[in-house]
Amino acid sequence: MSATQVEAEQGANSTEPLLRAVDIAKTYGVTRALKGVNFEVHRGKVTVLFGENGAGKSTLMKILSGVVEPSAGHLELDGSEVSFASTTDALEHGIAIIHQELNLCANLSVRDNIFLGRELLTAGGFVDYRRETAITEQLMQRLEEPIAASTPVQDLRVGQQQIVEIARALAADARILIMDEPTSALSASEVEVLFKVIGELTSQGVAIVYISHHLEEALEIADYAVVFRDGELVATADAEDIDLPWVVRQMVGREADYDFSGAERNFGEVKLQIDSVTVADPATSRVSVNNVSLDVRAGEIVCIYGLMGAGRTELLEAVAGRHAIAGGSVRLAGTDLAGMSIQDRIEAGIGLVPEDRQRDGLVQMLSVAGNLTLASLLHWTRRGFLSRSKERPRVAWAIDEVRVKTANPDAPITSLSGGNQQKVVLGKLLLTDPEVLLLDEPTRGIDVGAKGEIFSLLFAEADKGLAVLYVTSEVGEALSASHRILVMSKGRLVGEFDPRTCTRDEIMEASGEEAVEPVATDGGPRPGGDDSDTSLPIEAATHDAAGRSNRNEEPQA
Amino acid sequence: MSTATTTSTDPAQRRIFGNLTWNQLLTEGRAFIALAIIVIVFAVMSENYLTVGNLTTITKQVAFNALVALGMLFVILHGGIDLSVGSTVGLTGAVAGNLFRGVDVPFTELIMLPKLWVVVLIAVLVGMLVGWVNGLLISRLNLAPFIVTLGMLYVARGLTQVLLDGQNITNELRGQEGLGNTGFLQIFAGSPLGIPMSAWTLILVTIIASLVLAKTPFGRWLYSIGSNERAADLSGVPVKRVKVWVYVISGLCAGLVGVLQIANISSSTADLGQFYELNAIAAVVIGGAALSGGRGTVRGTIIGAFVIGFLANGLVIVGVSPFWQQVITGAVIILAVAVDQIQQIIQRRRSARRAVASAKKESLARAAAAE
Amino acid sequence: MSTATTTSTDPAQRRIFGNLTWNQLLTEGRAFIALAIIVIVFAVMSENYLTVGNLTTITKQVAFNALVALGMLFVILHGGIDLSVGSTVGLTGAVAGNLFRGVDVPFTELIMLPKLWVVVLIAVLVGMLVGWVNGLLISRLNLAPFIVTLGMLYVARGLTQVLLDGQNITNELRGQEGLGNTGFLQIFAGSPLGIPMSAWTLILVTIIASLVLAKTPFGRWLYSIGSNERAADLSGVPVKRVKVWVYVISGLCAGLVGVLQIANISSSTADLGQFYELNAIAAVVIGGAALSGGRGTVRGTIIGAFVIGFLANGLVIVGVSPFWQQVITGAVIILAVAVDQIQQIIQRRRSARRAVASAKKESLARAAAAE
Amino acid sequence: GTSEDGGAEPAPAGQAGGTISIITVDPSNPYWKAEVDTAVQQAEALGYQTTTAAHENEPDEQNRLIEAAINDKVAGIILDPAGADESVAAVQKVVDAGIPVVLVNAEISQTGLAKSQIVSNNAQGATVGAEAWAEAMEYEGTYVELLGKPSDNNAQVRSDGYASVISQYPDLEKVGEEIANWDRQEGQEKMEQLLSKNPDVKGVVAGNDEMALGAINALKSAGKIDEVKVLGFDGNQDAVDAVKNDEMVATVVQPIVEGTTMAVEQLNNVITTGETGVPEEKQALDCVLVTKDNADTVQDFVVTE
Ligand SMILES: Nc1ncnc2c1ncn2[C@@H]1O[C@H](COP(=O)(O)OP(=O)(O)OP(=O)(O)O)[C@@H](O)[C@H]1O
Ligand SMILES: Nc1ncnc2c1ncn2[C@@H]1O[C@H](COP(=O)(O)OP(=O)(O)OP(=O)(O)O)[C@@H](O)[C@H]1O
Ligand SMILES: [Mg+2]
Ligand SMILES: [Mg+2]
Repeated sequence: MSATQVEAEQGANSTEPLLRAVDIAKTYGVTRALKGVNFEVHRGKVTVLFGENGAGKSTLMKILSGVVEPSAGHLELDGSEVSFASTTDALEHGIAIIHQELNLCANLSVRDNIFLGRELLTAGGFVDYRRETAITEQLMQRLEEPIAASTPVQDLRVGQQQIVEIARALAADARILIMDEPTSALSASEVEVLFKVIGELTSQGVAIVYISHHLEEALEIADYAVVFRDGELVATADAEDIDLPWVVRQMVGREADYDFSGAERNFGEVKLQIDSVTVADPATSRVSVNNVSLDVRAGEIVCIYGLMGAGRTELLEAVAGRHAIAGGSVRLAGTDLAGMSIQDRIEAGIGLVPEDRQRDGLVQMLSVAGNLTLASLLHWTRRGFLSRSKERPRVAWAIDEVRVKTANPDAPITSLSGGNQQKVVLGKLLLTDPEVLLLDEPTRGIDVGAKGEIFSLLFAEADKGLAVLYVTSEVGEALSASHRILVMSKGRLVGEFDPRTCTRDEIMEASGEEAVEPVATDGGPRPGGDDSDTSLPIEAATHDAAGRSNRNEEPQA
Repeated sequence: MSTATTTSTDPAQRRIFGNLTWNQLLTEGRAFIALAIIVIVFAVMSENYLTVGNLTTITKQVAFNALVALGMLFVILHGGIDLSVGSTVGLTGAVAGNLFRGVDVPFTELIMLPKLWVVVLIAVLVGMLVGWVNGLLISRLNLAPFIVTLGMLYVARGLTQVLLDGQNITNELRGQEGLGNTGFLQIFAGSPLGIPMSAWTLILVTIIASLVLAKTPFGRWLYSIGSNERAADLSGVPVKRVKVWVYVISGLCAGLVGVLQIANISSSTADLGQFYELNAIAAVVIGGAALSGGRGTVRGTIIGAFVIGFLANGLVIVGVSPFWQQVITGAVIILAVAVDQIQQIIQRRRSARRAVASAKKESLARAAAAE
Repeated sequence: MSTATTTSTDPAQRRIFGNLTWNQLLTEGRAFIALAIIVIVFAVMSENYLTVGNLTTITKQVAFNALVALGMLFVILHGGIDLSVGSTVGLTGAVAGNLFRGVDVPFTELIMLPKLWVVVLIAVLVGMLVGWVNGLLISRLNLAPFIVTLGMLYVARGLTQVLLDGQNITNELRGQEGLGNTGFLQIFAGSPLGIPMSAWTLILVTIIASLVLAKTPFGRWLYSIGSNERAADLSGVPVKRVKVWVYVISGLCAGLVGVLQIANISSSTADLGQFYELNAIAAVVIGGAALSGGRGTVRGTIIGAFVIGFLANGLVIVGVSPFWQQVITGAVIILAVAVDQIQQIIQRRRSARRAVASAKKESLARAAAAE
Repeated sequence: GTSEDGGAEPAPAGQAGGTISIITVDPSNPYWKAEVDTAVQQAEALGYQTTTAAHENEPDEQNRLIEAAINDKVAGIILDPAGADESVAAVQKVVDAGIPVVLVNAEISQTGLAKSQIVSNNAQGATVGAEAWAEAMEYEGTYVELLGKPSDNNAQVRSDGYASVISQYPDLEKVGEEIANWDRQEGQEKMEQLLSKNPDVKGVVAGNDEMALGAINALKSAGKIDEVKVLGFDGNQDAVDAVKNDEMVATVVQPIVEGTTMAVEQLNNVITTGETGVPEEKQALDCVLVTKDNADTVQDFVVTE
């Protein structure tokens, strides 16, 4: 700790970059994830990386932190060339990383996870639990999260797990701290704490590299902004000189804006009727959904906003048939769904796009086509056998409908970028001819362009009579892409809003969240107003055919 | 757009007898290589190896293992394992034997002697019943397949011994004229058209298994469960039902082998089928399946079974001592799966080297352009 | 804030002999319940069951299985499996036996007769070598543990037979005066302080294993690999090295049992150790470990081994017919793991019902307050 | 070094040569090891090449080996069959292929197929063994029995043989029986358990020597070896030594070396002359009782008078 500080003070004013990546290229099979990138990290500054899904941000970070080796190019630390054989190696050079995906051992305690792989030992060669526990507690205090050091990680909610990841990186006392989407599961107040900690770190001279798809949030703390596109670094700027539209323009290559809230419309009859549904977590006997009642009409897009842990996932999963409902009823176009399996419910016309794509959405060993048709196999089964001639046109239709960018329907699903994978999950459910579609955080970890496409698709389907109920944690998204906003807090429905008339503050207040205060860290401009950006600048892809983005016609690199 | 490519080939596991795809060659490559090496080595060492007679012999012997292995393939595809198949073979054999011996009808002095086909049917049903119990325990109570089927291994073997009570059943298998249960040995140990009955059964089961895996929703469901059970569940795949069926299929195959094997050795013995599970698992894995589920083919499994069969036969024909036979068999099992991995590692190195070279070339070009 | 909770207990796997935590009771509960039921049932049925003599007998027999099971625990904790331990027991026994018989020194007419401790050391080292080969194949070539150790099961058993060449080694184990290799049977089949040597070894190994798992980085690494190998790897855990060590430890335990067992039966035979792997796996799983890795304790494993031992002994003492003994053993293995699951399912139902009731009460109260 | 080039042509009738396939039960057991070694030695002395294989008493494995041998076009087969009824079909196959086969150690339930069946008389052996043991027991007391593998006919034959003698003495009371699968370690384990159940047991009859030796170990560590009379079967060297040391009352030597020698000779006769040279197909060799009196004359299954 003190060593880092001294060093920081000595070098605080030097403009010499701490770490340089020179001509870095990385190839995965035929995919060229990085095509010769030059990148710099400066002492005591926050460098923010922007870029669409698959632009190569995480790949570069993995190279900087020793997870993967570059195919070409080299790294320079303090002006001299280095290469990292492993993460441990990188850590010894003072580079720590928080990975985009959670990398925790669920069965181990918070403390064990934080010190995994770099144990503190007693003189006898045993693990020094006492010292580790003390440090863990300090870290948790610093991150303002009341988690006991001995709590098994599996008992924490996702947001808290992400905080453990952050604590682990902090515990490394690194000179360079890389954060790849550290806030995707954090609540606004937790983000605030993180930003405060980042401020402390930079003032001690620690260099931060920060990646987030929450563009506003990232701009808030940026000293330098770097934009990636298709494996190349396309723009670098001082954060003072730029604004949100600039970032979006650089990311997608042109201006974009977006708003779905306009048109007045008449909805059809009630499709989904949820009546005082209660869901209990079987393991802990906590009530995660408490007496929730709501209706969704044909053609209507209803959004549920709430904080992490509000119980939204449980509600959707219970409606989809994954959890038993402890009380209340769910009706689909008048039919009671009680006792129906997931399969029956999909058949009846209601399906769920899950929160965690990799874990619950995709079958990794099947092709794009195999994933698309998985939920609707029985629709084209003739005399017990699958009919290939019936399958092909349906796959083609789905690929076209949800605009999946794939070289080939038989390509492995894993070869697609995150946004396209999400579209496949969506296409899978559209192939079942649903009447009601449930979506849990459909835009999590997806870039701006793909977000716009997914919403324009939903609105287009809604025009044809689909009822949509989706969950989001972004107020902007709720306000700009829904017909009605419901707010959940602690398992209850606590408010209902019309997106055309309500304000951001009203919604956040209802959810029990404080509006994000500008965080005072050293340097960097802060966006002042919070009403100015109620609608995210998402790509102009509205539901008329003419508005279709031409990006889809571009061949895959 | 993408519609142009719709007609391209399906993924590896979707084809039965069509052309091999690259994907298949990769996963089944090790089995092919192993098979080729074994055949060549032994053919060079003994001129009696590649004769029609010996190939028929091998085929007949392989058929038993391959049948069990096909059932095991279904289990392994969903990510499970079935250690009880060997005991199930013994149990179904003992049930069939006992039925030939006659069943005491309760509350009367009568002994019931079921007709031949009834005997076979009941025996196979018992195999399916064992599988059904396995499947229920595994899917409903969420128990580990390894431990459930390990327990069943003991239970079924014990029941076999109880049924046989230390007495092998031999003469009764010939049946009795007038009771309609004769002809068992002639039919099930016979060779219609010169091909042993076990091989006919294998051909039939292979075709059905291929169709089921490639052409039915059940097959798709199975692969999807093996690859990502949670996602399959949320896509409306009836996961629990599929799991139960998988073990029933495995039990069915074991039942068929139980019947065929007692005809083959013309006796029902208490040890019948011991260690069959290990050979079957080895065949499936040598054939390119992943024990974690989601990957594996019928064709690969059959080749895997032939690898083991050709090896075992060759070792006897060449005259390797029984002790060393075991050593070599074990080594070949390991080698067969290692070949594949070593090959992949080499491949990966090579492509990495190629990538570096092309990246270098490119940056040189770029530097030149900048000048 | 969090300081208040500093004194809370460690997670289950971190304690050796301290108080039981709830967590432990849950995972080991089934083993305790099974053990209690077995002891009570048999104690009621036979007065010879709970005698000091019989308990000593059980302890001695359980010690062999428990030693193998402790090695297996390490393997299962990382998410692997070791089917070769039984054959390794046989092989190390045969190596020790051969060393007592004497080793031809190459290029001379001399026969070397190693000293007693050298014999034991070499035998155990051979066990570790087998494990090392398993570990290398599994960690370097990324092969499935099941298939590698299955191959090794055959290889090691074959080598055992080659070494013994159909001859049991019996008299040579007594050693010869003046050569410094006497006393083997006295030491390794003896009972210092009335406790059999195998039990002493078990106590020693239990203590070391507990320390390693609970107090060293190695133990933490092992649990982390079993739970999330990728995360462990990214955290700088030397995953491959840990994996190799895990199999070496398993081989070491098998080697110890090989030496102890040939002393116990005062002979080195070719079949020694057959099926030990199945009993060891059963003990580990009954003791609450997850076959998928990351969960399991030394204490649970020992209890699991005692469940099997008490059961086998009780069945003989009560006089259950040998055929039915197998059926019951299998059923108990399944039941022991099922109990746990059924218990959890009931618990879950009950707590869900309770949660709903409290939620209802709350909303009624709220409605009343609103009025 | 038992094997040579397996691809040799079958020798033309009337002269020694070619390969003899020796199919035995389990050469990792000393008894069958003696059988294999004798057969190999004798056959090679007569100018044959040999291959050896083991079926471990599993009829399906036996079928596999027999079929491989037929395809290998061997000159003749020495077979230790896996079960009397179960092996009929297998032997029939060999006969159909025109290859002479001689059975050794165990018989099959049909005559006219094999050229000779040279069997040790297990039933007779069990009777003489049981007689000697009952006498040592002074015809009274409790005893337990250790049984061989249930799938092996001999387990039942020997058990029945013991029973036929013991049942004549009403004061001999069986208080327990367990299966120990011919295995020494299992024999010891089961005996330890039986001792807990019946601490006062006075005798043990075991289906083979390995199990008996295991039982002796258990008795020794319980300090009861002097009070308990143990009977074995087979004539293992270890067992013979135990008889010398007064740990075992008696065992029964199966004349496996003698029988195998005869088998090879007769097979050679068939190959060279077409006749076995012996009138009877079934030739039963009586087992020899080994007690302390004659234990010194027994060495590796050969009794030298
Ligand atoms: N292990 C891998 N194997 C094959 N391709 C990979 C692998 N990792 C990344 N890629 C590919 O490399 C490209 C860059 O991926 P990367 O994860 O760096 O993108 P990213 O900018 O971090 O995107 P996101 O915002 O979605 O996290 C993508 O096309 C991706 O599919
Ligand atoms: N594994 C778990 N262990 C304990 N509690 C959990 C677990 N998962 C969720 N919970 C709790 O259940 C409640 C509902 O969680 P849920 O994930 O449904 O919330 P959500 O509103 O969907 O939030 P998210 O934005 O994370 O999806 C929360 O209070 C959460 O803390
Ligand atoms: Mg990324
Ligand atoms: Mg959620």
